[in-house]
Amino acid sequence: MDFKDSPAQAEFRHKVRQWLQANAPADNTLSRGGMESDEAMREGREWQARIYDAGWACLTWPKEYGGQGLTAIEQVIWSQEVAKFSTRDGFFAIGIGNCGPAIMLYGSDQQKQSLLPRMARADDIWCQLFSEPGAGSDVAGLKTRADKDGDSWKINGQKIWTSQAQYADYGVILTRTDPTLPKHKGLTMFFVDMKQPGVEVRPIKQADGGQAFNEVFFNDAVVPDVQRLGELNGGWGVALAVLMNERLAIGSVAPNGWPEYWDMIRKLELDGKPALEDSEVRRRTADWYVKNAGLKNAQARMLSAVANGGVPGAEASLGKLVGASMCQDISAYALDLFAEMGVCADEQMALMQAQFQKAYLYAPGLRVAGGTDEVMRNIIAEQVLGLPADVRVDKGVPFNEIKAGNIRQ
Amino acid sequence: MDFKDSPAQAEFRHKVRQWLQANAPADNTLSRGGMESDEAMREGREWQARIYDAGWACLTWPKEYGGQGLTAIEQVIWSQEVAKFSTRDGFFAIGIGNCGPAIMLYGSDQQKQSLLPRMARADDIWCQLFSEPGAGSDVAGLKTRADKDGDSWKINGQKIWTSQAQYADYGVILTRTDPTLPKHKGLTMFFVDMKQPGVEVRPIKQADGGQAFNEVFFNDAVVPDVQRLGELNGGWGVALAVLMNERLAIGSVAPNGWPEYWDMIRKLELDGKPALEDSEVRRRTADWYVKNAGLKNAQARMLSAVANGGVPGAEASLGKLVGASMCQDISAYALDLFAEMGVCADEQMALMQAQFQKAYLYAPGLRVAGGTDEVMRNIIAEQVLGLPADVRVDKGVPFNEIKAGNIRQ
Amino acid sequence: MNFEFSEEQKLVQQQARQFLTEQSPLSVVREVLERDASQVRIHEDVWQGIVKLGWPGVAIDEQYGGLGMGYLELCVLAEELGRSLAPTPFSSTVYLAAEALLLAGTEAQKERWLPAIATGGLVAGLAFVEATNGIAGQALNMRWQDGGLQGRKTPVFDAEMAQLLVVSAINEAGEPGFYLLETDQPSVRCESLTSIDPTRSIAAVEFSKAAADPMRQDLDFAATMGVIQDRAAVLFAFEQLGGAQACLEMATDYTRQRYAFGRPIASFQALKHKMADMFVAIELARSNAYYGAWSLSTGSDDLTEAACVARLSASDAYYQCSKENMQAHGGMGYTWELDCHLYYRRAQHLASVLGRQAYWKDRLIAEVA
Amino acid sequence: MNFEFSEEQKLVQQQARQFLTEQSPLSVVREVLERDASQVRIHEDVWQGIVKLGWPGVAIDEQYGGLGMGYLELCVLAEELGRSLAPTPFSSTVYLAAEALLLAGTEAQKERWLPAIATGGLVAGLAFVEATNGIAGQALNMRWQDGGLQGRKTPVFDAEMAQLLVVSAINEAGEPGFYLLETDQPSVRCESLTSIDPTRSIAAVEFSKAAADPMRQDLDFAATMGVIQDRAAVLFAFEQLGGAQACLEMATDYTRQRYAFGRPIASFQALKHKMADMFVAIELARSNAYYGAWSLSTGSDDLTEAACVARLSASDAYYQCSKENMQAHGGMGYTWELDCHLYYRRAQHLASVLGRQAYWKDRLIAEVA
Repeated sequence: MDFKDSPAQAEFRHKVRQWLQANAPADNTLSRGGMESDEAMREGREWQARIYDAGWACLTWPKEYGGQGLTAIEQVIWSQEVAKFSTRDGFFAIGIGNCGPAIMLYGSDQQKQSLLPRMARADDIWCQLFSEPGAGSDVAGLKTRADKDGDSWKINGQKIWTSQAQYADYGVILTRTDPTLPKHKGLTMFFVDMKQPGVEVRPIKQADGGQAFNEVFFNDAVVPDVQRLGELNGGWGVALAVLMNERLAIGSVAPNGWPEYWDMIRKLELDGKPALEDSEVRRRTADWYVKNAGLKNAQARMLSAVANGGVPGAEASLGKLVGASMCQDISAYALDLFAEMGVCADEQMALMQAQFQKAYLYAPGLRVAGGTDEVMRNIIAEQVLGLPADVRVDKGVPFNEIKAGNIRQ
Repeated sequence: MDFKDSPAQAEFRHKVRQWLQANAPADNTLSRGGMESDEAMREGREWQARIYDAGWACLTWPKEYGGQGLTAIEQVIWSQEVAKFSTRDGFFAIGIGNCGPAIMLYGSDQQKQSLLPRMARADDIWCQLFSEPGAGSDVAGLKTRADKDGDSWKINGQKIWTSQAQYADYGVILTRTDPTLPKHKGLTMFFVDMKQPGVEVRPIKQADGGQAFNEVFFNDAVVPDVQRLGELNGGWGVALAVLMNERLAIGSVAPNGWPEYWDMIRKLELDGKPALEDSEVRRRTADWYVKNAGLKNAQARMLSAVANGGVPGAEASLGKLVGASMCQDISAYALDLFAEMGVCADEQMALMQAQFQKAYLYAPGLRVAGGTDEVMRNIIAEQVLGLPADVRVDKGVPFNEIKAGNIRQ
Repeated sequence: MNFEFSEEQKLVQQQARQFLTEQSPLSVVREVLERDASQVRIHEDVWQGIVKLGWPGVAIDEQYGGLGMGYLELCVLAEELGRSLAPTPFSSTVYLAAEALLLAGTEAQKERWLPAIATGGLVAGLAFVEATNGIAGQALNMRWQDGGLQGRKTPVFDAEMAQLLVVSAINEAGEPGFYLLETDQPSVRCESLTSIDPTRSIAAVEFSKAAADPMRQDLDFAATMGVIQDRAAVLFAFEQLGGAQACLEMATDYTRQRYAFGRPIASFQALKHKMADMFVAIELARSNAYYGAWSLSTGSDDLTEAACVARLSASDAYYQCSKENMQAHGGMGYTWELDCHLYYRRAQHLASVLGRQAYWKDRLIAEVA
Repeated sequence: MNFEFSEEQKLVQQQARQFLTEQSPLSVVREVLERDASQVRIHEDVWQGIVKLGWPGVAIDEQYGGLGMGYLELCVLAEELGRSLAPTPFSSTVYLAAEALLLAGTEAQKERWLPAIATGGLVAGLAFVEATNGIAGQALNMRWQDGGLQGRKTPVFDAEMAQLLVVSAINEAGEPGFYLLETDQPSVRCESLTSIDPTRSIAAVEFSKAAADPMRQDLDFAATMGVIQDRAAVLFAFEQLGGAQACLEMATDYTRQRYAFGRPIASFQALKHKMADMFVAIELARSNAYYGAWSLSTGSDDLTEAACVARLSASDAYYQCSKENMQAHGGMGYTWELDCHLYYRRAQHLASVLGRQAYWKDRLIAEVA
């Protein structure tokens, strides 16, 4: 065991650090907006173009598609170093992290050359259109149709939980092209111009009041067949490639509420004494310290595996599964410690700028985004532990004979 | 709301109390043996005969079968009062509580008259033979066969988890009489003479070292057809009647470790100070206090419903579901508080005569006896909340085509 | 031997449910939720309807203008109010202020104010908490001197509408006591705060030599404060119970009707058992709340024990049920459009409204050990 | 950047697993379990095999007769010992006594005793605990006076076989210190006790003016005690990890092969998700244990933090996995005949062997806050 870089890794890290120090934006030059602000998006595009031009974007991609042909370890080093700066990288995670690799696997040469470098430079923003109101955990139960019309397809239906749809130039969309086939068999993947007629984006207001996601409605939106990714009715394989990357991306950044809590609990006083002098508070804090350490060290093991050329498997689900509930419980506990003031969500008045009140409200979203707790446990049970799948009553049944979504009784 | 007895109830309670004070054995006249000792069994039989002769046995049974024709409320009052004395009633819970009611529902008049009064007086001890090594949660997956042989049946197979089998005169036994029918359809209930040839009882050693249960082996044990309870291949209905009573009996006495813990924690010192001065210990204790109060008050609500003529439903599962895990966790916590001495199970040396070490070891049994935690949650979900059943792949399939029990792969 | 509400009480409950279903459906709650910062977080029509039905006076003696029915009736109303999430100042006025008046008011104060609460639609509240101190906090900074109150209380629930506040303060001798204050004076300044549950009203209230009446002087302050808290804890427990029960019903309804993988999602054990656990939590909380109701209604001397137990299990049950109801609704449960978050917000509101869990746990053990 | 064991270390682990699978299968563990009260709870053949392989000396410097391989190798051995439940005095001798000697022994004591541990099969242990005091307890009653030890230590692990004990005691000036004692003297009386895990040996040891050698006098007693505990905590965490992992494997194997309702019971979400949660607990514990191993092996100054974290998550994971493994086995899991209870017992043994969880939590926060 050794946490130190190899000489080559150390040199790479040194270069990254030097470049970032010279080029990364200072925190005070950035707008206050989060993922929902136009200004932040503009800053993000500028940043991405700058790193692309300097040769730091998409490090593991082949050079011909805008990358640097490096290995995962350089990507890890870049991620570790860039995390120390206030840059805006989140906007492109789905495009570069999920859509790009899928296009690389399933796109034609022409598609790859025309799409990927523009994606890498954030000239084009991409989004991902899989989930539907009636198809969440059961993604393959989707109903959005693509019907052949000469050399084109007409898309009709509704997608949901689409991040960045309001900014996106393109989206990869999973559609049903043959509803008489069993549900995983009749799906086809396309990429679609998000600015074209027949595509309407509406923001979704979340339970916490935020609007990070969208619904996207398709009404006779036309897609030429050359924008198909992979085989006709072979879309499920493409989707799995995208979803695997989604899980990995999500596994690596799972928020768990700990840094904020640890910062708070060392300052908090209860009845005039430091909170940590109370043995219940102290030991509960220790419980979370240990859990957070486990998550941090598990992450280090995963990165270490990547550094050694491995690919993390379904165990990457763990960070998000554990982190989401931890975030919920730790926020609720913090609010309880604040006594009556726990209800006060006023940024000026509430302790710690109301961040625990906010976390209490967004934590339920963490428990479903990118796969519910229940889906995550299924993935671990089946893909890591090799346990048998659930009984599948829809197996082999034509899709149009399966009950799906909300059915009033 | 009123916790007081009605005048009639108060009078009945008064009579019970008077009789018990005059007749119940003093603690020091009893042997030290538990449910596994012959001496305790003899004392139990004597006690049951005494209450039968005085007219206190099986209060809700019709007079003609040895009861008193009273209502559930008198039974509740009796149970509350008798619980204050050190009597030995546990031996007959399965016979009187489960087998008796089933015989009353499904037995012929002749069976009822010949069997029930002797059961009520503990002239005959009864046991219940349902579970098998390959059929636990899935009781109906049992394989013990009864094959017709003239006017009799020959029973072959193995039963398990049979309490009191070593003392029992009779047992009710669920057998498979037609393996070509779907699994719930081909079952028939009999009662069987436990002392006859072809019946062999072997004690099971439990994980905690105790021996409260038995395996019972049947090798060509002959049962005349007149000992059939209910219809041929109608045994599942009879079994449900028995199992319902089992659940109720179990729901009412679920141990949860609390009385022992509460007794202990008020005496325990940690580092020279009362343990309850430590806020973590105090608040964890409060958590269990609250849970125990919930169980106690839920039990009071159930008794109150019975007193008002109602029948408690599947929610009776709650006490045993909650109590079993609570018992396990509270024991583990107590052992932790004892620090290194937590491992010492020596009755002379360990704190509180090692009762928490013992509880730690028997608690896993509570979580499976009378239905696992998982079965209990299924029962609550389906029978109380009306949620749909699990997908049943064995539904309607001939029993002999269903995989069951342990299958090496 | 009876541990259930009577038929008459169940009838009161039924009528309450019907009224609230009609007059305060979730669309009304949502209307308050969506109000902008300048508007009061209370639904006036619902509140007036409740006043007309006489609910605020249900447990107030007839001599003070109430219906004199008793606490059990108030408990069943509380359960229905909790289930409906009705945005009214009922709890502050009835569970808190009216009880504080009954316990700490002089005869003259009771005669003047209780009838106004019972039937007059008077909104009242408690101003006990001083930000981080919490109800459990020891140090009071609010001063009573020269016939006026000086200091700041945060948060005060329903302060924006309250005409009357019961305020805790220390006098010049340093002794704590209760004071009765009418808010309609310029020396009382009420600043609305954003709540985690915007369907309820919270504020910071600043008193600048505000005129107020001392309440009874012969009381043990801490003991009286304890009784006020204990009674309120039982009543709030019923609100929490009603909310938790509504969450369980939402979850079972939704998961029965939502299909995935060709089956209703309620047929998956992960969700079935989650809902079974919600049921278990509610049953334990309900049983403890009933014990609290019995203790409250009979004036039993185990009220503190019963109140602690009722409050602790109800807070836990509501948190569990409201968060797992959202989870059972999947992504849709996390939308503003669905109602899951209304309960999740209210669960936190009710968990905080009487101070920290630790306070109640310590109080319980101090009482029973 | 590498957070895994090296190929060489994995080879050591593989060889250890093979040896233990062959020489200490669960039938051997069970043989010890079934011994009567008069017999020692240690399997002599397994222990001698381990000594022959040089495992006790794996982390002991070559100058003291060890293999000098290091702590990482000891960690992988510990994981395998935990997985196999091997009934030997390895942990007392190696994790505890050898480390105490290294830290607190005089040069002469180290030269005399460490080679005997490393290769000679010497069994040693710690006698630190005085019943309810716990390792965390402040008050020591054991006295060192007139060149002898006077007092009682309970429980002492592996005392029945131990030839050498490191004993904590206070001298006539009231200062605590460490003393080295050979048990082969009439003034040391060892009374075997029944353990919750009868495959491990515990005893009460009475010292009546027993001859003993003072260890280093120049040490900070509390700090040295802390380092002994921290090192042992990491090593025990690997034993716990091995045991927890074995439980998960038993559970997945059994539930895949056990059919009910026409399906393998592992296909029911209640069990699938239970096992997923076991996996999660183990992964967190494993990651923390690796951090502990790294810290231990590099002499990093965050050893206390790493040790607390490793111990706490390993104890939790083993409890969870051993009890849920029993549960996954249903009624059969509760029989003496199946091996589930062996792990469940050992989980409690290992959770208790270094004192209360609260001690480690307090130690962690004191270190990092």
